[in-house]
Amino acid sequence: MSQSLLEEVKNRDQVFSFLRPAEQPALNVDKQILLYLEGLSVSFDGFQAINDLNLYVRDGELRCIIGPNGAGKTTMMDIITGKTRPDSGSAWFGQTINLLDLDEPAIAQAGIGRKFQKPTVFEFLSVWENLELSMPSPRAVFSVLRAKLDGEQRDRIEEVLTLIALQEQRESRAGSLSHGQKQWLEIGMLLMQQPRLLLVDEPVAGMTHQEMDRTAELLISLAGRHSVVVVEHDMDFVRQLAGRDRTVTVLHQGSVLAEGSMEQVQNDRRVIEVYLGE
Amino acid sequence: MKQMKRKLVTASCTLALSIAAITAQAADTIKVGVLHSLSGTMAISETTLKDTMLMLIEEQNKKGGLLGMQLEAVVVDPASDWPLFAERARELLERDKVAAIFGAWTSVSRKSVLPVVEELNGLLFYPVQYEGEESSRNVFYTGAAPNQQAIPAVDYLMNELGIERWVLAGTDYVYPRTTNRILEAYLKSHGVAEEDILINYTPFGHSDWQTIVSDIRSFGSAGKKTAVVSTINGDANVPFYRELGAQGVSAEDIPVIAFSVGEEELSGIDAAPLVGHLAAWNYFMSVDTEENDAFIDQWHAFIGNTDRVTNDPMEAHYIGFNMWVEAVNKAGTTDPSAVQEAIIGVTVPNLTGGYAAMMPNHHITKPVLIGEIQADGQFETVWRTPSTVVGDAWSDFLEGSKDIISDWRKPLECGNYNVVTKTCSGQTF
Amino acid sequence: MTSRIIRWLLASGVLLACLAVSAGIQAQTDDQVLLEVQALLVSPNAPDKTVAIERLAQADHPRALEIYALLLDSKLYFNRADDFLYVIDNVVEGAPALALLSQETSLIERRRDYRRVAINNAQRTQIRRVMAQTGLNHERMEVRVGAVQQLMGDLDQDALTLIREAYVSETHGRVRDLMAVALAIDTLTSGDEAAQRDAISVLGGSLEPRGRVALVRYVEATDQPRLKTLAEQALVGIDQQVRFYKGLETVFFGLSMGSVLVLAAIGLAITFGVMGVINMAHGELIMIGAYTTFVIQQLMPNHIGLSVLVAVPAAFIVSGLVGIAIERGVIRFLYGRPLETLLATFGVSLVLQQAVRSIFSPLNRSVQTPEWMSGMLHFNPVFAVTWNRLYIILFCLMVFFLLLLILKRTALGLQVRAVSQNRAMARAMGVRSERVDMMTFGLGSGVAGIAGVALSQLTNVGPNLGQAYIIDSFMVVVFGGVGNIWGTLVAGMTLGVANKLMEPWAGAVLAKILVLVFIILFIQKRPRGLFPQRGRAAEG
Amino acid sequence: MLWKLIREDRGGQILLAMLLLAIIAVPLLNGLPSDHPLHIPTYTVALLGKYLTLALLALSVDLVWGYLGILTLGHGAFFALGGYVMGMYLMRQIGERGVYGHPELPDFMVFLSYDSLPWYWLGFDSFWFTVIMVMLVPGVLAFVFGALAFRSRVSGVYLSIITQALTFALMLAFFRNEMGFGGNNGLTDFKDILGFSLQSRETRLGLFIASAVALMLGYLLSRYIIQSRLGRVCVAVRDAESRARFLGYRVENVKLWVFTLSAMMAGVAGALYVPQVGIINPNEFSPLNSIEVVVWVAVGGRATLYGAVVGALLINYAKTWFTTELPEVWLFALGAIFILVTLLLPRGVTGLLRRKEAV
Repeated sequence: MSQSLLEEVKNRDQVFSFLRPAEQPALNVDKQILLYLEGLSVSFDGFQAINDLNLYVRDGELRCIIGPNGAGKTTMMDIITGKTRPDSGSAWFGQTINLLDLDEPAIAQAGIGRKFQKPTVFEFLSVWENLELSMPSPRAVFSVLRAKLDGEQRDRIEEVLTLIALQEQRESRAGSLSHGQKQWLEIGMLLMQQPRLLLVDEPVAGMTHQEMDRTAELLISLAGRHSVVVVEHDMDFVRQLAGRDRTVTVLHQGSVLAEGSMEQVQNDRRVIEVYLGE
Repeated sequence: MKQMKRKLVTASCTLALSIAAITAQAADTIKVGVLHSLSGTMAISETTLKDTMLMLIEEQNKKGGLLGMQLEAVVVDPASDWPLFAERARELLERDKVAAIFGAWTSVSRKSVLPVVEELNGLLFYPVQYEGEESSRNVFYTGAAPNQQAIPAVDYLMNELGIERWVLAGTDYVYPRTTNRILEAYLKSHGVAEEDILINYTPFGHSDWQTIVSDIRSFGSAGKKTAVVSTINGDANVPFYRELGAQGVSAEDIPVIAFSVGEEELSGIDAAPLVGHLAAWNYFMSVDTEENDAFIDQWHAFIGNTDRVTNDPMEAHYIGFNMWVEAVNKAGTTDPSAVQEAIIGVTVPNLTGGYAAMMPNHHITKPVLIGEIQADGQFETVWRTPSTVVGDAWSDFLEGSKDIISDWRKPLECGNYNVVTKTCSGQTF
Repeated sequence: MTSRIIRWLLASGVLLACLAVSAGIQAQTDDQVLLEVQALLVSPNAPDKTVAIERLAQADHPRALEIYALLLDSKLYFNRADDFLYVIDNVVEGAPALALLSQETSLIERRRDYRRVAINNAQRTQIRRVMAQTGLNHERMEVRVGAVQQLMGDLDQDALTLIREAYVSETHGRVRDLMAVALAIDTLTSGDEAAQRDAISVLGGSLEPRGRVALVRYVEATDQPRLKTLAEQALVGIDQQVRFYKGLETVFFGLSMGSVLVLAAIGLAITFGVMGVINMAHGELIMIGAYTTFVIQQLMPNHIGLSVLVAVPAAFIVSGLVGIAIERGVIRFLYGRPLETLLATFGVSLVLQQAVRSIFSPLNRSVQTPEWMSGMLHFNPVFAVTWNRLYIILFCLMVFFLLLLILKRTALGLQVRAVSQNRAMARAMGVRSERVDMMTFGLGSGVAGIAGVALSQLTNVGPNLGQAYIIDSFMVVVFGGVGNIWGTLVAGMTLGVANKLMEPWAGAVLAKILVLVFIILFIQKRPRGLFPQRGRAAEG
Repeated sequence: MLWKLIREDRGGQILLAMLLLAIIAVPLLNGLPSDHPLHIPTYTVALLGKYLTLALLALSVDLVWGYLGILTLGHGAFFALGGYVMGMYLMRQIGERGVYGHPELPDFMVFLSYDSLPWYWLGFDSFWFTVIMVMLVPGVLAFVFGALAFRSRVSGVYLSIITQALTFALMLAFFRNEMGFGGNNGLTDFKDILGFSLQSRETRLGLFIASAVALMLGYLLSRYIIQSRLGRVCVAVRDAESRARFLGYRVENVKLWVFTLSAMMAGVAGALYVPQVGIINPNEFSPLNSIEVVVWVAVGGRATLYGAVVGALLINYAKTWFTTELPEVWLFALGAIFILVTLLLPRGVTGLLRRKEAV
C-alpha cells in the first residue's frame, strides 16, 4: 500500500490517484441484466444470514422475492444498497458498476432506490420538502446550500404528488400522515429519485385492500422503465404482482430455494416443505 | 410572542434597576467583601474562610465596629469559576463599594481578580500560600511566599534530618512548578547533585499513585536518606497519602513534607498511617498560645461544632483583617489609597505567640513551623524558625526575578523594580 | 516478655557496658528513673525526650516497652497543671486519664489541660531500634524480619553482633537470608578475599536493596579487579531481576487501576449498555456508596474491620434505592430519548452533589482502612503488592462474575435481555417491562454503590468523588462495546494496564491524554467498541 | 435579502430587533450620569457583553444539535480554543509592560525560563492573523475530528462521548505547563486590544457592540443555512439518517461542514469572551461546561436558534443572580431546571410561546 503510494509519488507524469475525482463508469446493461449477485455470503456472529446467494435481475423486470422470516431478504437488500458488506461474493450493477466498491450515497446516485420495510420519511419536513430532497440534483454540500427549485422541478413534484394522491397534504408534516400515506410518500420519494432499480421492502404492510390494489398497479406500471424488486410476505399481493409470467424467487436460509413463475414455485415440493414446516 | 418580548424587557429592566437600587443605598456601614467559592470544586477549602471572615467581622462589630460604624459583610459566590472571580470582584467594588475584599484561593483566581482591583483601586487580602513573583499595589499577601515555607522546610530536612536525596512531587500548576524550580536551584546551590533530585508532576485530582509511590520507594532505596517535598494540591493528597500508607512508606524511612496539607485536609484522611510525615506552615492549630486558644474557642463557638479545626489560611485572614482594621484606624478613613499608605509597617499579633508586620512589598512577616502529623490529624511542631521571616515577593533563586525588588513606599512605589536596569516594569498606572 | 529482655540484656555486650556506666546509680529504684523520665518527657525540648528514651533503655526499666508503645501510639499526655504523665485513649471531656506513675484514674475536665507527649521521627527511629533488638527473638517471623531491617538501617558493630548471634539459632529461611545479607554487607568491607567472595555471592543472590547499595559502593571503592568483576556481574544479575519484577509490578498496578475502572464502569455498563440510559448521575451513585461506608463506620467505630464488609450490602441498597427513585421519578418518562436522559440525569447529579454538600459539608470525610486491608504481601524485597489493591482486584472480579451470573442465569437476567432486545415483544410475552426497567436500573445503581465502597478505601470521600470517575467510566463502557459486560471488563483492564505501561516514560498526565486520544481513534475504527453487538439488534 | 432570512421567523425578528436596540441604547444609557436611574454601569455592559458571547456559543450548539442531531458535549473546546487564540494576541500586546519587563515573552514564560517564543506563538502580534486563527484553529480541529468521526459513522451517544473525550483531553493538555499556554493559570493580565485599553469604558462598549454584531451575524448565517435546502437536508439527516443516505446524500459531508462552521462560530464567541472577562484558563475546556451549554439550548428550545439565545441569557442571568443572592441554592436550582425542562418542557421555554411547530 505505502509502497505503491511511494511509486505513485515518484511518477509525476500523471495526477495522483487520490487527487483524481472518483469517476463512476456509466451504467451498461448490454446483456439485459441489471443486477448480478454472485456467490454472496455474510454472517453475523456465526449466524449465516446469506449463504452463497446467486440472483440476476433483468433490466426492466418486476421481480418478487418471498421467503420465510430470517431467509435473508432484508440482508440482501442491505448488501445491494451498500449498508452491509458481504464476507464474500460479488454484486454488480449492470456490467460496469461494482456495488461493493461504493457506499450508500454513491449507490443511490448510481440509480438504486430503496423503500424500507418500516416507512421512513422525514417526519419533521413537509410532504413537499420530502419530495424536493428526493429529486435528482447535485448532492455536494455547497450545491445543496445554494439550490433553488426551477419550474420544471416544481412540475415534476406536482406530478408525483398527484400520483401518490397527496396534493392536499403537500404542506403537512410527513409525521402527521397516516401509515398508508407514509408508505405512499416513500414510494413517491423513490419515484422522484428516478432510479434504474427499485428495491421495495414489504410495501403493503398496513394498507387497506384498495390501497394494496393501487400499489400493485403502480408497481406494475413502473416495471419496464425501471427494474423493480419487491420483497413481500403477503401472498395475495405477490400473486397479484407476479401474474402469470413474472419470475418469483424464494429465499430460504440465505440462498435461493426456487425460482420460476408463481405457479411453479407454489407447486415446488421444497417450497411447500419450508412454508408448511414453519 | 408579545409575552416573550415583555419577559425579556422585564428581565433587563430588573437587572438595571436592581443595580441602581443598590448603589443608592446609604453608606452608614462599612462594607467588607468576602470573595470565596461556596460551590464547585474549591468550596471544600474556601467555605471555611468565608465563615472565618464572618466571625472576624462579627467580633469587630461587638467591639464597636470601625470608625464608629458597623461593618457589613458582603458575601458573594464565585462558584470556583475563574472568570466569575473577576466579575464578582468588580461587582463588589463597583456596585457594593466595599472597602476591602478578603478572598480568593489559588493563584489563578487571584490573577483573575488582580486587573479588576488594580483598575478600580480596591484592596484584596489574599490568605493562601503562593508561588511569589507578584506584588501589586492593591493586593496584600498574607499567606506564605516560598521563602516562608519551602526554603525553611528544606533547611530543616537537610540540617536536622540529614536528607541527601530529594523527590519534588507536585501537581502540575504554577505554584508547584515555581516552588520546585526555586528548591531545585536552592538544593543545587547546596551541593546536591542532579541525580539526587527527582521531579514529578501529576494532574489535578490525580487518583492513582501506585507507580509514583513505587518510584519514590525505589528512588529512596539507593542508600542515601531520602525525603519527598510535596506540593501536591487538594484532592489528590488523599489518595497519595493512602497509597503511601498502603505501600508502607513510613515517615522514618522516607519523610514527606507537604506545603498544602493542613488540619482541614487531614480531617478527611485517616491519619494513623501517616504519623510522622511533615508539613511546613506558619501556623498549626496545636500551637500552645493564649491567642490561639482564644481563637479556637471563638471559632468553635461561632461554628457551633467543637470538632472543627483551624488552619493556616484562617490565621492569615485573622492577621490580614486585623491589619486592615489597624490601618483604617490609623488613616482615619477606609479610602483605599490612604489605607495602602497606612498599612505598611502595621504590626499585629499572630496566633503563634509573635507579631506579624506588613512589609513594604505587601507581604508579611511570619514564623515558619515544621510539624509532624499525629494520629488524630493534628500537627506537632518539631521545629520553628528562631525569628519571623520576611516574605519575599521575588525569589533570589530564579533567573528572571533575582534582580527585582518590590517597595510600595514613596518615592519608589513599585512592585517590580529591576535594580540592574533601574526600571519599574509592568505598572500600568 | 520482660524476662526475654533481661535474657537478652544479659547476653548483650552493648548494654552490659551501659550498665557498667550506670553502676553508680544502680541503687536508684525504678520509680526514681520514672520520675526522671517524666520530667524529661514533659519538657518542650526535643533533645530531652531523646535522653528520656535512652534513659529508659539504659536503666532496663521494666515498664520501658510499655512506655515506648504508648509513645509510638501517641497515647501519652501530660497535664499542664501538675506536669504528670497520663495515659489517655481519647482526649475528650469526661474521658478517663490514667496517671502513669501512680496508676490512678481521674476524669478529664478540660481537654485543653492535657498536652500530648509528642516525639519526632528521629525519636521514633530510636525507639524502634531499641525495640528491634528484642524483636530479633520475637516468635513472629514478620517481627523478626522487621527487626533485622530496622537494624540494617544503621549497621554498627552492636547491631552486627546481635544479628550474628541470632543468626545461629534462626531457623526461618527468609529471616536467615536477610540476616545473611546483613552480615555479608559487613564482610564485604573486611580484608579477607575469600570471605568477600562469599559475601558477593550472597549479595548477588539477594534482591535486598541495601545489599545492592553495598555492592555498588564496593565496586566504586575496591582496587581488586577480580572481585570487582565478580561484584559487577552480581549487580548485572540483580538489575536484571529487578527490571523483571518492576515490569511485573507495573502490570499489577495496571490491573489494579483497571479493576477500579471496571468497578466504576460496570454499573454504567448495565444502565447504559443494557438499558440505553445515559446516566450522568452514575458518579454520584458511586459517591453515595462511599458516603454510606463513611456512615457505617461512624455507626460502628469499634468494628472498622467489619464495617467495610457491612458497607457493601448497605451501599448496594442505598445506591440502588436512590437509583430506583431516579428511574421512577425521571428516567421512565424519557425512554427512547437517550440524549435527553443525559441532560436530566446531569441535573440529578448536580442536585445530589449539592445535597451531599448540605448534609455532610463540603469537606472530605475520612474513611478508615481496616486492619486486614492494610499492609503488603511481600514476594521478595523488590516486589510486593498492597493488600488493599489485591482485595480490590478480587472484589472487582467477584462483582463481575456475580453480575454475569445474574444476567445469564436468573429470571431477572433473562427478562432484562429480553427487554433490551425487543421491548414490545417482551411485553407481549408478559414481561412487565416497567418492573424490569426499575430492577435493572436499581441493580446498576447498586453496583455503583459497591464501587463506592471500594473507592472509599483509595481516594477522597467528598462531593466531587463522582465527577472524577464519570468520564472514565463512560470511556470504559464505550471502549468495551455497549451492551457487553465482558467488554467492560476487558476494556477497563486494558486501559488500566496501558495507562500504567505508559506512565513511566510519558508521565501521568500525558499517559492519560494518550489513552483518551487512543479511545477517540479507536472508536473511529470500531464505532461500536471492542465487542460490538452485531446483526439487526444493533441497528435499533 | 436579509429580510428574507427571517421573514417567517418571529422569534428571530424580535431577537435581532432587541440586539439592534441594545447596540444603540446601551452606549447611550451608559453615557448617562451615574446617579441617573436608567444609567447602566460599565460593569453591566461587560456582563451583558459576556452573556452575548455565551449566547453565540449556544447558537452554534443549537445549529448542530437542533438541526443535525449531533449532541456535542465538547463544543466548549472550540470556544476555549478561540479564546486561547485571542488570549495569545492579548498576551503579545502586553509587550514590555509585563512584570519582568521582557520585550517579547509573556510573564509566565519568563517565569518558566523560556528563552524564546515557541513557534506556535509566532504571528499573534498581528490582529488580523489572530482573527483568522480564531476561526481557523477551532475550524481545523473540528474538521479533522469530524472527518474522522463522521466518516466512520460514529453517531448518537458514541459521538457525544468522544466529543467529551476530546475536550477532556484538551483540558488535561492545556493544564500541562509544558504546552506553553500558562498551565492552570492560563492567560491573564491583559492590557489592551488594538491599542485601546481593555479597562476603558469605550473599549468595553466596543466589545459589547462587537459581541452583539457577532451574534446577529451568527444568527443570520445560521438562518441562511436553515432556510436553504441544506437546512432541510440537515433535518433529514437528523430524523432519518440512513434514508438520507439512500437518497444519495453524503451525510458525513453535510455533518462535517456544518459542524466545522459551528465550531468556528464557537471560536469567535470564545475570542470575544476572553477580552471581556480578562482570563482564559484550561477550565473552559471542562466537559461540564460543554454539557451546560447544551442545557442552555434545551432550556431555550432546541432547533429554533433564537431559543438557544434566550436559554443562554436566561440561565446565565439566573446564575449571576443565584450565586450573588442564594449561593447554596444555585446548584439545586440549576439541577432542577435541567430535570424539569427535559421532563416538562421538551420544547423549551420558547416552546410555551410558539404557536406553530418549528422544525
